[in-house]
Amino acid sequence: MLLFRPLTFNDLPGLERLAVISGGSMTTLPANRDHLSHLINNTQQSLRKSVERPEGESYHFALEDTRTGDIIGVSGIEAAVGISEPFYSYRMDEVVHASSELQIHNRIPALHLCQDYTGASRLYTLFMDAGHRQPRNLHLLSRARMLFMAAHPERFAQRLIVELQGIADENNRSPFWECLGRHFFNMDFNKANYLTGINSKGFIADLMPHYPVYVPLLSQEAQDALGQPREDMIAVRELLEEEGFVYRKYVDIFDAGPTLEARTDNVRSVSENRRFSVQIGEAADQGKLALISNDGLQQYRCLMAELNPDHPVLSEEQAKALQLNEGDSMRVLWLGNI
Amino acid sequence: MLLFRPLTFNDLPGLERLAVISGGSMTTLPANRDHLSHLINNTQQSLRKSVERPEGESYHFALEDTRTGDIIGVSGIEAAVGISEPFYSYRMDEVVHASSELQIHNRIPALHLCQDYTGASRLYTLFMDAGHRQPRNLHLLSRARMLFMAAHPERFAQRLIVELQGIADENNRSPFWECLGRHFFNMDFNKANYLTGINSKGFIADLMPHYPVYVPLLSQEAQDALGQPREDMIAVRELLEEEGFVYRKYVDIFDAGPTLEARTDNVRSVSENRRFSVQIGEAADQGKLALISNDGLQQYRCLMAELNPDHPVLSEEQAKALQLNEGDSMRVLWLGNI
Amino acid sequence: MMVVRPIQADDHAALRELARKTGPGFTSLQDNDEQVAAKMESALAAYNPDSIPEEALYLFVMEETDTGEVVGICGIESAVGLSDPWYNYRVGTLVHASRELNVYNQIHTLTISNDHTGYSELCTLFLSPDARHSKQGSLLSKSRFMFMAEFPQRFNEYLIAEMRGYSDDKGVSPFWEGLGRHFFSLDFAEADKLSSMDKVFIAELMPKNTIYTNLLPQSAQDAIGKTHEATTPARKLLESEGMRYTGYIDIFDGGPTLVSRTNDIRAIQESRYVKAHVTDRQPEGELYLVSTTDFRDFRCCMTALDLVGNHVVGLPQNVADALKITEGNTVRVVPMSSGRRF
Amino acid sequence: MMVVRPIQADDHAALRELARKTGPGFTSLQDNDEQVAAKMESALAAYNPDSIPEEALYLFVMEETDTGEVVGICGIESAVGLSDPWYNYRVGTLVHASRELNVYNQIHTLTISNDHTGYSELCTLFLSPDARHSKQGSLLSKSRFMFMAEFPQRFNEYLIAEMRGYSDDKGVSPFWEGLGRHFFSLDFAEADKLSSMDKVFIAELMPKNTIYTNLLPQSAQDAIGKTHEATTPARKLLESEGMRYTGYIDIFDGGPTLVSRTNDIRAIQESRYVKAHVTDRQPEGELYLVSTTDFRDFRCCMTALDLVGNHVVGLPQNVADALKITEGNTVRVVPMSSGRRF
Repeated sequence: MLLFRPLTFNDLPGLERLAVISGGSMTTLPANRDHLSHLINNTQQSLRKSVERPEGESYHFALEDTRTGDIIGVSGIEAAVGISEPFYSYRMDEVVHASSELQIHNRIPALHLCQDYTGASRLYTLFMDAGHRQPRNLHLLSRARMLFMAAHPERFAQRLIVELQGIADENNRSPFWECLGRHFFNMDFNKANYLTGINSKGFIADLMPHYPVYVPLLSQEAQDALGQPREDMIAVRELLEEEGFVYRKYVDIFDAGPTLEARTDNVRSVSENRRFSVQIGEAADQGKLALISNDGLQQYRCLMAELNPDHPVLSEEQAKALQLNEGDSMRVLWLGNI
Repeated sequence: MLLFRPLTFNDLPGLERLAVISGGSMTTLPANRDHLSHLINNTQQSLRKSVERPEGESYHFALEDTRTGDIIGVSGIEAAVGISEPFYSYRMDEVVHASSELQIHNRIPALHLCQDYTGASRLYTLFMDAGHRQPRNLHLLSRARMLFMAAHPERFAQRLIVELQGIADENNRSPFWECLGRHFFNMDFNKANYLTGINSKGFIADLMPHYPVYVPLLSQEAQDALGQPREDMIAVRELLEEEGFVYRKYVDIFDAGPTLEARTDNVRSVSENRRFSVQIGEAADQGKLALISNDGLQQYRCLMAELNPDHPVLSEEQAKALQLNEGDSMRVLWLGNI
Repeated sequence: MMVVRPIQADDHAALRELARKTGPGFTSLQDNDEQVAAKMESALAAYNPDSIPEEALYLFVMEETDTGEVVGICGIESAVGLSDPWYNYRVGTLVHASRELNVYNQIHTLTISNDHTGYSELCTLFLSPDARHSKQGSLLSKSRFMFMAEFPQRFNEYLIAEMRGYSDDKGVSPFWEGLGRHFFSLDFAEADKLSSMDKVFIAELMPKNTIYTNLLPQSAQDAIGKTHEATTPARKLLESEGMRYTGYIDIFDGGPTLVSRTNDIRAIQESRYVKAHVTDRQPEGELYLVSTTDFRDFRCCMTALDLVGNHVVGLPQNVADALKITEGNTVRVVPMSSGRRF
Repeated sequence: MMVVRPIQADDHAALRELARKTGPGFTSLQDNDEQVAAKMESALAAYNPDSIPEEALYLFVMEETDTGEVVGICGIESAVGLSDPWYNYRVGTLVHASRELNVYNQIHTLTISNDHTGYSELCTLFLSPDARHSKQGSLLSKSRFMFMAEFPQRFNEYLIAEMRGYSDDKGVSPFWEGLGRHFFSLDFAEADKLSSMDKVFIAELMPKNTIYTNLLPQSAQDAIGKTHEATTPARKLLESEGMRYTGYIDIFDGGPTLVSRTNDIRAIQESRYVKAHVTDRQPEGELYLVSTTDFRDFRCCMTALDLVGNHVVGLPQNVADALKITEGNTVRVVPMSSGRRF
């Protein structure tokens, strides 16, 4: 069984393995033991903290194969970006250049370094071992977070964002970075990404272009990458679009990957899940696929199973994994065909 | 009876009278005969034009007292702003200035000249003779436009905005203008407003500050005016907020009055009106207040009356005013207590 | 004897003839009746002794006094940018550095500026090809400094001169190709033609936000502040008088603008009044500029001198004749070129 | 005899004593053991004849050779802004004009710039109050130009000097009050103290976007480029050598930065080599700067000279002694002040 639960310090070796195989493709998952242990520590402290409104908390979860004890995936939520350190995006605006005399009216897109998403919650650090990358596992790893948010709305902001990794070639070379960021950082993309992960982000303001960058001055390759997710992110993007996320022309400052946003309350998994009283017994023969979770914090657990939509019944094993007893309340999100 | 209908050339004298008593407070209603006649002409041409998606059309309507034939109010809709000439706003963004060494993290608001609303539809030119300024008349004059939009969705954009006039003293002196615009225009507010009404707006880009303006450098009076509507606009603002309009920190470049925006489909009057088959007969004794309109273009008519919510019946006079016959379709928007 | 003097109404035919020789690159004096007539008219208006126009074009011609032939022209705009804005890009430096990451990056930027608004401008210098010898080009160009020294109230505290920017063998400007082209719906030839008449529209369409030059193609970066080959001698001449490239370039072709405080121009600073002593002797040695103190009848020649003490110079008769002066008249003199003081 | 020479390790006590006299306004040499020691150390490192450090602080002292007393100090930074960015506001002009409305508006702007990155800087000039006579301040300041003329490869093509900005009787800077204060959570006194140690944090907090000066209070606008009263003589001295305010000001107090191409500095441009002829005569007349060609033993004095032809000057024995030269040695000379060439 695959079980979704908060990271604990026991997960450090497993997490490090994932960080290494992710190959530095994710800013928030650098292969740096100090940083990873910090990430676990933040999760545990955030779960223990009593929160009235989101501030500096962050939550990271493991997807554990309960048969082997292996961690096969990780995903996280940041309660509010831009609070302890600035959170930058490029906003793509159009600038109009017009000459009435010449009857010319040009609309020139330009990238503006901004902090418009300051205060929003963020889904991040989604990574799964290649051997387990099946749609169902992806849904579990990504959407179990949304059930956690539904259970603890006071811990998250009204605006929710996700940054999708941008286009890069097989060597993790981003055409957008090569054209723009490299000029300002004097280093390659992987190094910049790694440093961003382990350092405070103050230096971004020191290094990145502060004036708007005119899109037509970028290479064609870089222009083509604007707002485009990396090929292996397309499934994630579709999942998020189904959830109600939209792209509003904000892109990542390093690789120009799109930032998707949604109103937290309107995210499908947040608004459409229902609560049931737990019944333990014979599992359904022909059930409907669902995510099931408890409403815990450190004890938060979520798994995917088929349930009878009319009378959802958990098996003993499922109930135990979810740490639920007969009569407790459980949260169920019915899924379509995956 | 007060009847809402498109302007025709016969309305020119009446319109001129309104423009004069508005005293130049409205950019789009200058006391300039050529301009007003142009405004009527645009309305008539727009109504005659077959439209697939909004472009340069604009629609202006009169509120006529059918007993006297007087025009007591005017209001309009622009199909899409920023198409034939640029449409400017100030967007209020925050800029973060931080020094990690000093542990200082300042968020400085700044005004950015932008054209972010380009392509949106706009409600504008709302003006009513002071003697008739009662809440019911205001609702009719303002919301009859939204029924028109509901009847002709292909003529309007998905985004709808309204600019509310900003704070000004009894001499129409805007503290925001005195602090900012005056330095760049070298003229007083009324003159600038008048010129903006009758000229193409290309000159705004030539004259207005192009770099962001830091709010703390403005006078306290000007800062206080940011996003605040003029006192007599508060009723209008409440009406619009009930309709679902929100303020997203865009303000007018001259007087810093707030721009409100909504998704056109979500505007209450657009989404909640219903269609009925016309029945003519005895009017309701104890009806419910409603706006009633036909779905015409040049023949568009709208009025306010009490109708029986279960079996809405029009009087002969009402049906005639609306140019509706028994069995035609009419559009009804039920109103609350006004 | 070559003499430089203000243009007059009866120079019209000569100016028209000169304009025929300039060729397409010389936008300020084209083979075009209308332009010549307009130049003539505004120049004649400038020479009004009773008032000081805010914007005046002072035009001078170089005349061979023996034949009366006009062989060159030069001009000074008293103030630019007072009707239509005067645009430049200013080349700036930004340092992006992070101690934390041990990164240090110098980045050059281009920013639209009207910083030279109101400055005086050297303009419209053209010398007939057959007269380009014996330092006559220097006389023509530097005579303007003598006029400015004489009538400082007619000019701004600062003086500029625009140098034509680099373009390749095919006449294409890499600066334009790398930057301006992206913001226009016009090709270079068309834009070039339009820009010769009116540069305001270029500024309307050019990007108003600061540009990072490192995002431009290398060829465009290399053209920033680079002078067209044909203009290099003119640049050297002005630099020898103290004008300097201070980071302002043409928004169209990236050519440099040279700037100086007017009073810091060597010829203006060093020139002084002396009494003319007309002699039969033909002096030898260092060449000097000698000019009269008249306004409408301003005249400037180039000659060797006899320095007689601090306040008198000996001039040969032919020079005195060309300047229309007589024994004892006051003239302004300065050495043609800079040199050691001690 | 007053001589200016490089600082040496055994000047430490003298420097410490000098620092005691500077007072609180003089941020680059405070009455502070640590700062003095740090200055001393970096200055001694600079005088390395075998290598040219990218960033070096050349410090000089003025010594009364009769008594051995050190009465003044001056310095040159070989290059600023290579470790921490060097910030200025640049004053620019924008014209906002509309023909349609017949409006024409010149607006001044302030833009953050690092344009002087890498430039050499004149710094740390202090003369003991009792030595402020007989043009000894000029000797101290201008001796640096002789050193720069002698070792041009150690300095940048451009040279700057920052002038203290205007502040009122109470020591409050109206420029700061009108602009900077809005962006800080600190009061002026605290910010002033911090800024004397490190200006980087000011730049971090100051607005990065261009500022329209017409939105600032009039008192702040008036302070742009205005020199503190106490600094006005220093500004005049540098201007007489060709340094100019070109629109760069301090981001903190609005004081002007003077700039010049290093080679355009009068004393650098006009100075030249001559052979020294040591005589018993005490020459009279115009004062000259005379310096040796040594690096570590560089010495510079001020004296009248006998010009013997173009290549020899007569020097009195006491000057030769102060410079530690003998008959026939090569020295660099230049008149103390600019003057007429002809």
